[in-house]
Parts: sequence; C-alpha cells; structure tokens
Amino acid sequence: MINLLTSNFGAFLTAFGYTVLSSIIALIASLILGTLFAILQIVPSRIARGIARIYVEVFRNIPLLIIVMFFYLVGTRVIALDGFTAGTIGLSLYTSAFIAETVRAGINAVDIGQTEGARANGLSFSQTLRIIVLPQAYKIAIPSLGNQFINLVKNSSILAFVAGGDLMYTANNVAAATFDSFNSYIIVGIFYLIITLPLSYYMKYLEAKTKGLAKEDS
Amino acid sequence: MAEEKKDIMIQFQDVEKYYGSFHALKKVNLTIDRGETVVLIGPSGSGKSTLIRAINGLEPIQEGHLTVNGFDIHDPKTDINKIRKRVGMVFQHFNLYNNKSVLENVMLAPRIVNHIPEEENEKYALDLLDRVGLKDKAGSMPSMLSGGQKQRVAIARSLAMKPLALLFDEPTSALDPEMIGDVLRIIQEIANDSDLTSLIVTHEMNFARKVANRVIFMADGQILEDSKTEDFFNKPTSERAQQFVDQVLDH
Amino acid sequence: MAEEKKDIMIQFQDVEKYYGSFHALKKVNLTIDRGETVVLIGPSGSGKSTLIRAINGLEPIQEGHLTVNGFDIHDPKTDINKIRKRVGMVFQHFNLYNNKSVLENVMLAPRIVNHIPEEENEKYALDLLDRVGLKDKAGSMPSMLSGGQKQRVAIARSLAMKPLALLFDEPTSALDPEMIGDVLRIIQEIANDSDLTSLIVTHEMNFARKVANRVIFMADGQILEDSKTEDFFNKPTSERAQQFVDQVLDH
Amino acid sequence: MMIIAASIFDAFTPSNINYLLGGLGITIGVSIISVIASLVIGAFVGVIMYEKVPFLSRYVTIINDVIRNLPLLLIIFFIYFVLPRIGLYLPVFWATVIAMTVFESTMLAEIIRGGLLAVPAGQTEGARSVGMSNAQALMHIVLPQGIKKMIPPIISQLISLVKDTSLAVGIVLAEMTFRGQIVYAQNSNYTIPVFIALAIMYFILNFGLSLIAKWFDRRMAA
Amino acid sequence: RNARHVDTWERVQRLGAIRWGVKADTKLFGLMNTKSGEPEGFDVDIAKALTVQLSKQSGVPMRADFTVVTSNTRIQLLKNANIDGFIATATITPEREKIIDFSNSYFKAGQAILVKDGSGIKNVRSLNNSKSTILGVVGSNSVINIKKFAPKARVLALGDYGQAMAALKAGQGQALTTDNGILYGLATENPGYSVVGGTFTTEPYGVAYDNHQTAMVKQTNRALKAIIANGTYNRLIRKWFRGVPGLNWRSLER
Ligand SMILES: Nc1ncnc2c1ncn2[C@@H]1O[C@H](COP(=O)(O)OP(=O)(O)OP(=O)(O)O)[C@@H](O)[C@H]1O
Ligand SMILES: Nc1ncnc2c1ncn2[C@@H]1O[C@H](COP(=O)(O)OP(=O)(O)OP(=O)(O)O)[C@@H](O)[C@H]1O
Ligand SMILES: NC(=O)CC[C@H](N)C(=O)O
Ligand SMILES: [Mg+2]
Ligand SMILES: [Mg+2]
Repeated sequence: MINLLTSNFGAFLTAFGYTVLSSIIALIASLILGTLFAILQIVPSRIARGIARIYVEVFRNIPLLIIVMFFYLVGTRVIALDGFTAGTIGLSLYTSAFIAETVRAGINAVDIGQTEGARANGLSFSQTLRIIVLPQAYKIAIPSLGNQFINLVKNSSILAFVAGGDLMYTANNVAAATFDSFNSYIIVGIFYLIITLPLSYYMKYLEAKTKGLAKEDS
Repeated sequence: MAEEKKDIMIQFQDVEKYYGSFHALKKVNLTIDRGETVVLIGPSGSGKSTLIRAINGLEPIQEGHLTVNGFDIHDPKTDINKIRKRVGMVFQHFNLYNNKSVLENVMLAPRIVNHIPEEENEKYALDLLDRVGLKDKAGSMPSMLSGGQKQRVAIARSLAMKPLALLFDEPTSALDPEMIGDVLRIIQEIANDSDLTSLIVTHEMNFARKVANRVIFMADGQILEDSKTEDFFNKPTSERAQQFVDQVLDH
Repeated sequence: MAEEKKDIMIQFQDVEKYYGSFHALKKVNLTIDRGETVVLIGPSGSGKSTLIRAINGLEPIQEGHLTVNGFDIHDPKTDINKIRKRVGMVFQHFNLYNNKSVLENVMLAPRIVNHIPEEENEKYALDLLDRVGLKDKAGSMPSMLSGGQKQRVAIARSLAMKPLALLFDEPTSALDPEMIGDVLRIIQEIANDSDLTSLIVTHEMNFARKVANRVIFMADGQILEDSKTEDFFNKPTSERAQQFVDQVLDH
Repeated sequence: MMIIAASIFDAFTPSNINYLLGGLGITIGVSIISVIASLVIGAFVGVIMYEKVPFLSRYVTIINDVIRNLPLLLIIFFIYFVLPRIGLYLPVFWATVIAMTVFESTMLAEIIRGGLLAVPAGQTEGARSVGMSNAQALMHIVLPQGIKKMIPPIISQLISLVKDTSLAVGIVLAEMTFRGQIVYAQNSNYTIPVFIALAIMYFILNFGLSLIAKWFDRRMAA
Repeated sequence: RNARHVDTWERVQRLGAIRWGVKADTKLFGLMNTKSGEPEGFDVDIAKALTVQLSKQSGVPMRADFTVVTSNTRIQLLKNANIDGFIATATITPEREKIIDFSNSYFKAGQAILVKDGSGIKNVRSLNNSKSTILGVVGSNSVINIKKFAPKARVLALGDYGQAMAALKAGQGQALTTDNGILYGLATENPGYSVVGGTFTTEPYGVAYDNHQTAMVKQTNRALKAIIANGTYNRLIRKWFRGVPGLNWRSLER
C-alpha cells in the first residue's frame, strides 16, 4: 500500500485537491440555491411555491449520476463544461434540493413565537425572515447541514464518471494501470475519511452540545 | 372609519372568528378607551388569547369590524404594520429574539421600522432597560436571562416603539413564583401611565384588582361580563364568573 | 444497611451531588419516616428536583449514603429497580407514555414489572382511575387530555405499583390555574393515607400548610431549614426562607 | 436538438424499452432486498449505539462512522474487489446487495440512533420511575415513539438507496442505468435520449415512493 | 488461491458449460441485441466456435454461457470466478500476463484515433500539445499507451464507448482513442467522424483465463488452430468485417 501511495503520490494529491475544490464550490452554491428554494417554499405566492416544489422534487428524485451525465453531455452544448465543471454543477443542484428541505425544516422549527414577536414589534415579513428567522433556522439546521455536506463530499465521487479528476477517478485509473484495486481503493478511502470523519465527529459534538443546552433550558 | 370618536382606542363590533370550523370568538362587542387599563380573564380555551391577538392582526377575523387606533383591521386596504407599530404586545413566552442581545432586541424595530438615528435609539433603549432594572444586562443574550428578566426585556422592547396601546397575554404565567412580583410591578407602572391603553390577560387576581379600571370575563368565545373592577370582584353577575373566581382564588 | 430502624423510609447522610463541576447537593442530611408528608420548597435552581430525583435513582450521587426503604442507593450492588418498584414519582410534565392509552399507562408497569394477572391488574387500574375521577377516560390517548387530567393519570399510574413512598416534583406548576385545585385535592387524599410516605416539591403555600407534617427549605444545594409546618410558616428561622415566603405570597 | 428529437424515435424501439424495463426490475430487486437487510441490521446497530453498552457500543460506533463516511461508490468497488480475497465468490447482483446493505445499514443505524435520542428524556424517566428495566422501557415506550420520528428520514434514505443502485453500473450490474448504456452502445446518437428516459423512469419510481411515504406518514400521524 | 478456478479445464468439463465474459457495448466485437437479450459480435462468435471445438477435444458436450463485461471489470470478474474466461477485445500485454493467462493471439488490432472530419488532425502526433484532450475508456490499455505517443495531451478516461463517443460529439475532447476495429464500429454509425493516421501500436487480442490455467490455455490454443484450419475463423472475419468502410478485412484472414 505504501508503495502504491508513494509511486502515485502526486496523482492522489492532485485528485484530493479536485475533490476538496469541487466540494467547497458545490457547498457554497448549494447553500445559496438551497436557501433560495427554501424561502420560495414559504412565501405567500402559490406560483413561487409550486416552482420551488418542482425544483426540489426533480433534483431529489433523479440519481446524481444521471444529472451529472446530463450536464457533461448536453449542458456542454450550451456552454462548454469540462467533467469537473459539469460534475460540480450537477453536485450543486442535486445537493441544493436537499439543503432546501433542510433549511425549510429549520425555518419551521424556529419557534413561531419568534415570528409573532417580530411581527407584533412592527417588522415586515421579509425583515422578520431575514433578521430573526433565518439566522436561527441555520443554527437549528447545522447538524443536518453538516450531514448534507458530508454527503456532498462522498457524492463528489460521481465526478469519476465524467473524468472529473477527483479521488475516485484517480483510484479507478491507478487500479486499472497497476491491477492493484484493493490498495488503490483503500488509499482513496483514507483520503475521503480525512475530510469526512472530522466533520462527522464535529457534527456529533455540536449535536451533543445543543442537546445539553436544551436540557438546561427546560 | 377614521371618524371614530377620538378617545376610542380599540373597538370590536360584532366580531366573529373561526379556526376552521371552530367558532373561537362569538359576536364580540367591546370598546376600550385611550388610557384605560382593562384586565381580561376567563377559563382556559375561552378565547382570551384569540381576542388579544386579533387586535394586533396576528389572527385574522372573519366577520365584523375591529377598529384599532382608527384603522379597521378587517379592511384589506389597511396596512397592518401601521397598526402594529403603535400597538405593542407582550407574550406569555416572551418571544425575545434568541439571536440578538438584550440591547439589540430593544433597538431592532425602532431602527429598521421607524428609522430612528442610532444614537438616539440606543440612548432610549438604555433608558428603557434601566426602567425595567436591566441596564447591566444590555450585552447579554436572552438565553442567559431568567424568565422574569426575559419578560422585562420584552416589555422594554414593546415600549421602544412608543406604543399607544400595550397588549399582555398572561405575562407572568410562565414565570417562577419568585419572579412574578417584579414583572407585575413594572406592568403596573406602565399601566398607570395615563396615556397608554393596556389590555392584560392574567390569572393574578390580586394584581388585577390593584391595576384594572375594568374587568372583562370571557367563556366559550363570548364576553360574559364587562364591569368596573370593584363591582366584578364584589359580586360577579354571572354564575360562571363567580365559579371561576372561586376556583382560581381557592388554593 | 438493611438494619436501619424500621420506621425510616428515606435517609440522606452527607450526600454530595455534582453535575460535572457544578455542586448541586451539598452535604445533605435528611431523614423521612414512614407515613410522613414532607413539603420541599426553595427558589429555582436550589436543587429540589435533584434531591427528589436522587431518591429514585434518576440522578446518581457522588458521595455519602442515601438509604431508601432499607437499601443504599449508592451501593453498586443495589438493584435500583427494586427501589423504584416501591417508590413512585410524579413529574411536573406528567411524562405519560404518549404511545399508550390512559388505561395502558396505568396497567403497563404492574403487568411487565410485577407480573400481576391481567384481570386483577385491570380491575385495580380502573379503581384507581375512578379514584382520580377519570374512569371514563380509560380508553383515551394522553394527547386528548388536559394538563390536569394528565397529571391525575400520572398519579394513578404511580399508585398502581402500590408504592411505599411517592415523590412529587412540582406536580401542579405546569397546569392551568383552574386545574390545580383538583390535582391538589387528590394529592392531599393520598398523603393523608397514613401508610404512604410523601415528599412534595411545590410552590402552593396554602396547600403546603394544609398537607405537610414538615417543611424543608433548600437554597443553593443546601437544606437551610427543616421544621414543623406551623413553625415554618409562623416564623422561618433563616432570613433567606423568610424572604422566599414573602415573595411567593406577595402578589 | 434536432438530433435528439429524431433519435428519440429510433432509440425507443419496443425491444429497447423492454430491455430497459428489465433493468428496472433488477433495480427494484436489489433495492427491496437491500432495504430489508439494511433495516434489520441498521435497527440492531442503531440500538447498540443508543444503549451505550460498554465496549461494544464504542467499537460498533467507530466502525459505523468509518463506513458511513465513505462514498458508496467506493464501497461498491471495494466490496467487489475484496469479497474474493475472503473466499466469497458472488454474482454481481449479490455483491451489489452486500455493498448497498453495508452502506445503507450504517446510514439507517445513525437515523435510528437519532430517532431514539429524540424521544424526550421524560418518557424514559416515567418508565424507569415505576421500576421498568432499560430494555422494557426501550421496547414498550421509547422504540414505539421513536419509530414515528424515524419514518420520514428512513424513507428518504430508502429513496436514496433506490437512486444509488445506479452506481452499481460501475461493476456491470445489469440494472437500469447499465442497460441504458447498452442501448446507446448500439448507436451513440441514443446517448442523450437514453439519459432522459432514465431520468424520467427514476423520477417516477422515486417520486411515487415519496408520495406513498407521505400518505403513510399522514396515516401514522392521524 | 482462487478456489473455484483451481483448474478451469477440469471445471468446464465437469459442468458442461463455459461461462465467457464478452463485451456488450462494443460494436463488431460484442454488442447486446436488446431484442434477444444476447450479445452479438466477432468475439462472441469466436467464443461459440471455441466452445464447440473444446467440446470435441474433451468429448464432453459443453454449452457457451455469456456474461457481460466491460474493459474495467473483465479482469475482476475473472478473479471473482464469475466467469471462466473472457474474449473481450483484450490485448495480450506483459503486465496483464503477470496476473492472468492468455491464449495465442486470435486477432491483430492496432491502436488508432477517431476524430471529427475537418478537424485538421491527421495523426496522433498532431495531438501532442497541451491544448489537446484525448478521450478513452477506463481499463483499456489505450489510455495508458497514448501517453507515450502524445505525452503533452490531456487524457480523459470515461466509463464506456457510448459515453466516450457522446463526449467526443459534445466537444469534451478532440479525439477518441482505442483499437482500430472498435473505432471503425463507432465510425459506421457516426457519419462525420473518421479514423485517421493508421495504427500506431499492435494490439494482439487473446483469450484470457485466470492465472496458472496451463491446461485450459493449451486446449484453447489447439482449438484456435482447429477453427482456423477448418475455415470457421475466416468465415467469422468475413461475417463481421467485410464491408466495414476503411477496414481491409482480407488482411485479417488467416
Ligand atoms: N391555531 C388554532 N387552530 C385551531 N384552534 C385554535 C387555534 N388557536 C386556538 N384554538 C382554539 O380556540 C380556543 C380559544 O383559544 P385561546 O388560545 O384563545 O384560549 P385562551 O382563553 O387564551 O386559553 P388559555 O388560558 O389556555 O391561554 C381554544 O379552544 C383553542 O383550542
Ligand atoms: N443535568 C444537569 N446538568 C447540569 N446542571 C444541572 C442539571 N440538572 C440541574 N442542574 C443544575 O443544578 C441546579 C439545581 O437544579 P434543580 O433542577 O435541582 O433545581 P430546582 O430546585 O428543582 O429548580 P426549579 O424550581 O427551577 O425546578 C441548577 O443550578 C441547575 O442548573
Ligand atoms: N477497451 C478495450 O477493451 C480495447 C483496448 C485494448 N485492446 C485493451 O485490451 O485494453
Ligand atoms: Mg391564551
Ligand atoms: Mg425542579
């Protein structure tokens, strides 16, 4: 395993960089889109709610592989998208549907009293949402957003199918060239865990902390 | 509607309110003048919260007219935020903004709704916090306060909008018994401010007796009694009210 | 430890309890005899719940001896479930099993813990529900009950295990004022049952006066006062207790 | 766009459609078996993690955390390459089922642990205070209430599972996505129409599932 | 090490069937007929002919069963004992021979490139610059070989030839590289794309078995000779490669 790692270290490291980069870009994009579609789902316009629902349902119910393929093979006819870009776009849209659900649940979990307090105090709907509800909704949603992010990192392995240069793609190529599949996959597995495990433990820690606080509150 | 008599603050005229098929307010008629302090009592589920929330537009009504400070709330042309700016509300569970400091809780609405200059806003907010005895907590987050402190901040927050009327929905019933006194004392001070109209839902009968000009008793969505405070406590006219007062004072 | 004097039900000897680094019970000594009714009062955060939950093993203690019905709770060899079977607990928030009907709430523990035959179990459960005035709600789910009704079911549930002692942690402070009376009346009936030992945390001073043999006053994790009921209410010895009673009775 | 429109008619001959639908059958088959197996294992593991059994819970939790933090695609490849090393020679179908089960049961275990933790502490305390044992409190009180809270996340995890079967394309399981590739191998002009058809078929399958789940959820709530 | 493959020759006789791994995504060599659900192509027919001949040699009647493989999974399927051998456009290379066994070559291909007409690309050398992207398929040795011939170009490995062709059309790369036979198959259905520059490697295809299957390899070599001798081989060459534009099928005959 050490041999395989050292002889392909450059390749694995570059791949790790691509996986991290794609994940970060997709995280930011999907947070923005997800919040937008979460808000559209609670505004008093039926049309907006309908559009948001369709968006969320479509991207939640189609495999990421197919979404990514679509951008790689079809989207690129509109503007040129290489595998990395097409994969990251697909990843962002797919994840944003889940984040929209998470943020919406966070908004719903904010005590209705917060909204009533703000409205009774004279704040408008959008002021209440922006200044009072959303910040608290994000806070509530942190554990679940964290899990979405972990999923996103894992799902970035889909870039392998469109030659996105990521860890999984590199593992496949190294495995094919060296016939040492076993060790190639173990090595990239460890690379993935370097990102996901600390995150996952941090989420557990936050979860435990908020639970502890909730206890004292009541 | 704007030609209402100048000294009427809140007026219900044949107001009907439904939650789905549930009839929560039944032909409610009620007039509260400017500067009055009115206590609203009644058993659980009788519609006290519904009535008070309707005044602030938090619950829409289905029939009748509800005029607040000269504006008909039931009229779709009325901008409800205009009314809310001048009618404050204090909730049972305080509803402080959990994500803002005490001072920010008080300063937020004057800043973004009334566009008060920052300096003036802060000065007034600190004055109010001083008035409720919490100037030293200005920088704290709500989660660090006791229930009684939270409620006093909530009162300061309402006062910051310089309201014409204040609505209180069981302001002390979520508090530890030790904390209740302080909050009631502050409410009494505010109510005694002759300009301000106060409508208070409470189960604290001794307090009601001390502070109210009038007592209104509700049951099953109806106003059963509307009397001068002393008259009410000496001898409620309806049997239901008598029974209620007995039960609450009993233990 | 099993050689305790036969008439002692609960005994704290130099008990210390920590939550992490927070010292919640400080060198607590307290003896409660069989059949006594003791009321425990004190400001919020003073450790009343901690003390009462320790008796039932819901909170472990770190130092000292806590003997309940002859068993030392702090001894790892003690089977805590043996104690719990004979010591019931009534919580502020009822803690009825949300997934079981009223009757099932009462019957479950006797069935699966004491293996009471079904018929006998049901008969006794219905008797108890009758006693708390809720026989007609036997088939309802907890979510359909008012707070007062829930608490009465919780009391019946505790009684179904034929406890030697009952612990009450603010049994009425989550209730609407109208509901409080009924629950207190039932607790009083139970406490008057001379066999049963009761320890009651409450803020209802009139009730405490009527029902208790002794009043214990706690503050900051310590027992500051332990007196006959009349002595306590006539003139608490500590200033802190005096202050507390004044404040609670004030409004 | 013209090419796409024209090739839609060519691509979807009756035999090609049949062939794709056969893949749907395999997708559903893998899903159903993996769902059942991972629910059983996930429930078991979830309860072990919740109960804090000395040693056992700790190590089970670590293993669970490692597996659920890896990409499923990697697990599929890995299991596929590892099984023969431990003397297990399995058809691709069963290799996929095992990979899906290993991965999904860790995800479900986490959901189940969370669902149990979400039952208010008062419920356990109520049960313990009348002398019930830990196991009795779990079986009679906590689990029945926890299950209600777990159902929505479990359902969405199961929908993920159905979508994730598409990853088995990497190890030539003849499920729907792979068969799609076979269809467009006949003529590469079919590639785009096939992906569109796959998207529609997965959407119908999963959206249908989520509607059933919603209906089920409402019934449970009522 | 590989329990079920201890001796493939012994095993296929015992079971009366040979499970061949063949491709299902490669025109001319192995392509799924979705109507029958059976793969068809030169490799598939060779597998059938070899099965018949191997039956004769052993005196045991044997059936040919087919399992779909891809470039990336064929070796693993062999290792997993899902198949007894594969005939799947696989080049005999020294690296592969370390872990699997090959028969003598049954087909001589050579690596080439497929490009869009009018692209100006004449041969693999015109791709040797950093602006060029060359597409291929994971698990083929073509994506490894190409690095020697166009070391400056970017190489992207996709999952299968359908995707690679679609990617070429979508502009994800300037050329698609693999063996000439496979490229001609793709060119027939995609007017406007041509194989250019001729072959730049030799790719002798072999029948692959798991490691140390000397008996099976020996029998296969015998069978190969027999089907060449009895004319079956040339008949199959004619059947599959006559009329493929650009391909000189006569040169393939033996
Ligand atoms: N959002 C709602 N949807 C349906 N019914 C409601 C809603 N809010 C209140 N109700 C019902 O309307 C009735 C009156 O409720 P309201 O809260 O006004 O009573 P209340 O007098 O304030 O009681 P309490 O003393 O318990 O606060 C109750 O029967 C209640 O169940
Ligand atoms: N699980 C816990 N972890 C940490 N600290 C705790 C915990 N439970 C209680 N405490 C702290 O221990 C102290 C005593 O709490 P306890 O609940 O016993 O007080 P109490 O007298 O019952 O108060 P109240 O009247 O508000 O119910 C408080 O300061 C509380 O914050
Ligand atoms: N993709 C293929 O199978 C053909 C490429 C080459 N003949 C190989 O064996 O790798
Ligand atoms: Mg109310
Ligand atoms: Mg307490």
